[in-house]
Amino acid sequence: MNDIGKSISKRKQLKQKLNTFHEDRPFIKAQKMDVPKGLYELCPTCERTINKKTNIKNDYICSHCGNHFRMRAIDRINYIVDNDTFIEKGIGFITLNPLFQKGYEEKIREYKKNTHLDEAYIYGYGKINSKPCVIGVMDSYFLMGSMGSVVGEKVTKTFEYAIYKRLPVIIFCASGGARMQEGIFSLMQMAKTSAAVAKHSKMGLLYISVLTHPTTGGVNASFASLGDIILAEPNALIGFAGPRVIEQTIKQKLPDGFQRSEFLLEKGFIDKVVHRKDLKNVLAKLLTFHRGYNR
Amino acid sequence: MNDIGKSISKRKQLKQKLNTFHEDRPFIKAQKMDVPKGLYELCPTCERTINKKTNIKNDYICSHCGNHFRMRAIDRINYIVDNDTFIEKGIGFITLNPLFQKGYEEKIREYKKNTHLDEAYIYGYGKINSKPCVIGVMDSYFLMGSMGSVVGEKVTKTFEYAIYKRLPVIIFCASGGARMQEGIFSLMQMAKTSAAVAKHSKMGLLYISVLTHPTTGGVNASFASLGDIILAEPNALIGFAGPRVIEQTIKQKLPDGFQRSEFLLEKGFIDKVVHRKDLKNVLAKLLTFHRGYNR
Amino acid sequence: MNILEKEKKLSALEKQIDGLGNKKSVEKLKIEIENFKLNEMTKLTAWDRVLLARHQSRPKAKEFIDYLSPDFIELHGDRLFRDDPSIIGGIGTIEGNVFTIIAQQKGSSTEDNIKRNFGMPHPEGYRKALRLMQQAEKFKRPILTLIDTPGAYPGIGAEERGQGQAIAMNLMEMSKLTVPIITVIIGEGGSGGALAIGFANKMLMLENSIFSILSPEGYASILWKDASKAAQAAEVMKLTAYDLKDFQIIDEIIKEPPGGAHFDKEKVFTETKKAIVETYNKLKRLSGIELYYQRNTKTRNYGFLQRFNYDNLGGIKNDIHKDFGNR
Amino acid sequence: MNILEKEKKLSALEKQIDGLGNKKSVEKLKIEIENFKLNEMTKLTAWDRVLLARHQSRPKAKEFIDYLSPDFIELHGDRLFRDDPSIIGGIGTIEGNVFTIIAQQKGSSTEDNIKRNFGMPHPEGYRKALRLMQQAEKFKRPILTLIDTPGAYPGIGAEERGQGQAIAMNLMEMSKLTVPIITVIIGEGGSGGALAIGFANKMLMLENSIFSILSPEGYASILWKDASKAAQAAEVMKLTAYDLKDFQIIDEIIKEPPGGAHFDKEKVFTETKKAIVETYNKLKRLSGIELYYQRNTKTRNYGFLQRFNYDNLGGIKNDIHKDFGNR
Ligand SMILES: [Zn+2]
Ligand SMILES: [Zn+2]
Repeated sequence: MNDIGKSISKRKQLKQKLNTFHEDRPFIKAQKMDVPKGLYELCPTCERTINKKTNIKNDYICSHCGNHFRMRAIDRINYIVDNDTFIEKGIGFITLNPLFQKGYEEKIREYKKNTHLDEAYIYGYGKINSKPCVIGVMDSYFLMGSMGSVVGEKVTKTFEYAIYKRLPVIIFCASGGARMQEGIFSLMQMAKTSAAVAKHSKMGLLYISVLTHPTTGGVNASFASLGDIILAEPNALIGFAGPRVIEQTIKQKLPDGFQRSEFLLEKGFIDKVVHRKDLKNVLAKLLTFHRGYNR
Repeated sequence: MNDIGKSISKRKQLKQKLNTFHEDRPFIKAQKMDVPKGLYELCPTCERTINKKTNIKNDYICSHCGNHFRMRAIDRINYIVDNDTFIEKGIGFITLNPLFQKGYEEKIREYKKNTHLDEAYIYGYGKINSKPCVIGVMDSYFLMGSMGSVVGEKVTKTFEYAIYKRLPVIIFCASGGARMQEGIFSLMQMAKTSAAVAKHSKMGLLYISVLTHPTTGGVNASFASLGDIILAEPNALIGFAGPRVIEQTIKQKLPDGFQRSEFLLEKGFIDKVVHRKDLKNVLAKLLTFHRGYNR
Repeated sequence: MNILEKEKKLSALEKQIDGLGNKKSVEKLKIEIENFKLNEMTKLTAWDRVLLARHQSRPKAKEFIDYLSPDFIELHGDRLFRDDPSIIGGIGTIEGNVFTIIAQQKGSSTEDNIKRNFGMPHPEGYRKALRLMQQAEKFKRPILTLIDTPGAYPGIGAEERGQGQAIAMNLMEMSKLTVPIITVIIGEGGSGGALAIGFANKMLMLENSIFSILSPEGYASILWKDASKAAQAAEVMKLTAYDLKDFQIIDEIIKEPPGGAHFDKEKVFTETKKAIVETYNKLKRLSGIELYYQRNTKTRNYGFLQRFNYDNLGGIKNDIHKDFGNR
Repeated sequence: MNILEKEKKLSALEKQIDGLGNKKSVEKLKIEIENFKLNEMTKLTAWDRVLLARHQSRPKAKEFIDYLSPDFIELHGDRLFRDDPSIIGGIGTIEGNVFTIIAQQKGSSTEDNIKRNFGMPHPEGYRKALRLMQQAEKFKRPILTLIDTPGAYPGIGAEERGQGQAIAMNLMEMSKLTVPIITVIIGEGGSGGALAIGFANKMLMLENSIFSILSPEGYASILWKDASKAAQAAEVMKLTAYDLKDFQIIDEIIKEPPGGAHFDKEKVFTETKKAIVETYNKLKRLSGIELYYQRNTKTRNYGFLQRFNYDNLGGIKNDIHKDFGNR
């Protein structure tokens, strides 16, 4: 190739890079998780013993009482996204230790191994009943799904990617709140992610937030509460302050059902409580209602 | 004059007409009202007898308990607007009788005579501590200050005139609600006046609503509640449903102070309760804060 | 005999059929019934229409929605204080067009009526409606509202949480929207409570629905100090669809079967759907700014009044001023 | 010896003066006091600053406002549910510039503290703040917020009325504003409750104020299961103005006199005013869109993290993937 040819090819490469927007987009398929160790577990609601394999087959819904167990992010993606359509985005982030917390790095390393995730949140492109969208999922098995710098960055990138692609965003929230270990950086993710939602919303794009058990703290007080439409799984704990902290402050026991999905529906903060079995269909229907304008 | 000259002069006339925007603008000064008949009246709050002349001198504030008596529109203008600056706008409207209500026309004629107004609302250009603005005042002595077609039209014109002049609007509300006698036309004034506020607001102009005793019904549920800043005189009755109707519905007596200015301040619907003696200064200060931008 | 009494007579006549063995007399009675329906049950007074608008069996908003938009998804809450069950809101398609639908819902049973507060919204209901309408604006989605309410609720909570402010805010914000707003009054259209979701580009009315500044009972008791004169009040208030069409307050009347909507719900639903789709097809040709101006121009002209043209008055001006007081 | 103990010692020393008759020993003691102030009361640990930030005598928001803007008019209410006394809002001029001022107010007495809920806002407080900020946007008025709160209030009402939603909404809406927003942390800057009015173009901090994700007590009890280790927690949490300046979370530090702001309030007010006016003078040169971008760019960069550059990784990529799990 002559010099001019080289230059053109270089420019082409550069252009392609700019177009792809994200520096990397490895095509990694989410896979079904291994069955966790131990054959049986206890349902926290009806307190009956359940066979884990049955429970997995039943989409982590208690066959006795309908309790919705927490779901791992990868399971959630497999459950909600059409087969072979999910493409994970924004990987390769590394969690740092800004406050030099003893043991924090080790903890993260351990969680990484156990959850097969690199942080408490993954997102990517996918289809739901053939409707394309950007899907983000928090994993409460990863350090309580707490939001540190990496989670905040990835949530922000979720909306940025969706803006670039002019796609709706669906985020499954599950979080104990802020990542204490990252101090003020964790707090500032609330502002950062909320601003990202604002930008996405300004483009006239749809954002559906799905609140699963539990959605509390800094996640609750930022992007989780900012969906155009906010859905919730039944009986999920949803609130800013944790129930134990409230009980300590007001020095009395909280009423049954306080801060649960159904309670918040009544209080006007949730659009609809949706059973997990119906979730995919409801999401697909809502996506259809928002594909292009009808005038 | 030749033909061309005529044509030019005609065009000039036309242009002038367009520029004046309102078909008429007679310069009529509001005048001090006559002293009403009878020397004494009873204060409804402290139930003491008051000399009417003293009361007028004291700006219709009870010297015993500070109760703010209702004020006639013309007195209000004299009280709040700088001397010789008020120019009434939008006069010449005639109230009609769309439902052919027996006695309605006579009633209106009588009120016109007694109040020296042609309807329950007057507005015009004026200055408050030298700050120019458009001022509207309702008169609750005119058929309870109820809003029919003419009041709605004049309130709407208030905002339109202010848009044309790029001026802030101050309206003193005092109304028993809708003008029943005009039926549906009265109801539709709520939409009409609210839309007028919206247009004025869109231009970035200030609207201060001053709620005086009483501000209820359709006026409360339209322009009265839409001020950028909402002030209220002390102890004014403010609400949508009247207290008697509520008591009949819920079959119990209402608590003391319910639907009064101070109550609504606490409930978050009023920016500030202002004593009549301070009103002019507070309004002037607020106007100063909004004259032109400071960036 | 008012329409409810006629309805009773009708069902009495219909019961008689069962008792008759003779084929000929059955035939005769059937003709009589048919004539009664067509002649007696179509001549309605304003008060008859009030009674029909409030009829227990009259189809409620939810039934309309079920028919109009089978894929409707209800969305809840004002995101501020409470979800008000007296107002239903959500998204659904009507003949392939996605609509935001907002409706006042009366209860279908006593229990349901208590939950729905007899179709009388609290402030949080209006605020939910506003939230969903602003969402429709974001997604450039047309809005359909169905009105069926006795009015705002005169209660402590409703006042404490500022129902006047909530209604006013809805009117102001609805005036700003740039999507088509179609309103159908399906039953009672009572005062500010109705208007709060009725600031529309086109306002349709079922033939026997009503729309008024307050109830005939309230009108009679305030103006005549006698609530029992409600029937009389209804006649003078001009609250029927025909009166309001004459006044150009509403745009179209949707016909009902003889005896009222509950005699043939399916038919009423079909007619309503047809009217909505036709209206929408006209409106969708307009741009956002055109829709905005159309709605606001229409509203700007509401009123029944007269004004002197000063330019033409000449010397009379001064006389008028004298008449009008000492200005 | 923490700063409060030092303060006690100081006042004990000062009291000794009165007891001394000898002029020379008075002189000597005065020098000793001065040295104690300069040497002992300026070397502050993070925990000392926590104690100062919460000091009973520390100037509260209202005192700042009185000094900064003598013509301040307070405006009340969220127009939805309640006026929250723990947040003060209104309009006033600062050196001739009209500002919308919003501040968290702790009580000055026990009674006042109960009324102000110890500076912990309820959702209606955040919503009032948002209403006033959006009003400022309408009138293109700069916004000054003063932060002094232990945090959001963990109570039933606050949760019922959606404090999480209220905080989130403030953050989202503040990100959209095109007017200058200046925030000064004057005491405690506790968690989401502080951030809800702190999404600013420029964030200033008094030297002995703090800003953190939660209280040191909470931190110690959650991470170390021992609330009594609060002082230790304060040291690791990086919650002082100096730490946050290093992290580029805040933009400027406003100095305090030795011993804390309450030793010379006038001075602190003057310094604060100077800092605000200087900051505003810089910001007012920017256009609305520039202010919007500046605020959002700054926020976009918050975070402490690292990312692989895949393009440079070559074959290592696959290894990483293996490491990261069986994907
Ligand atoms: Zn179970
Ligand atoms: Zn008195």
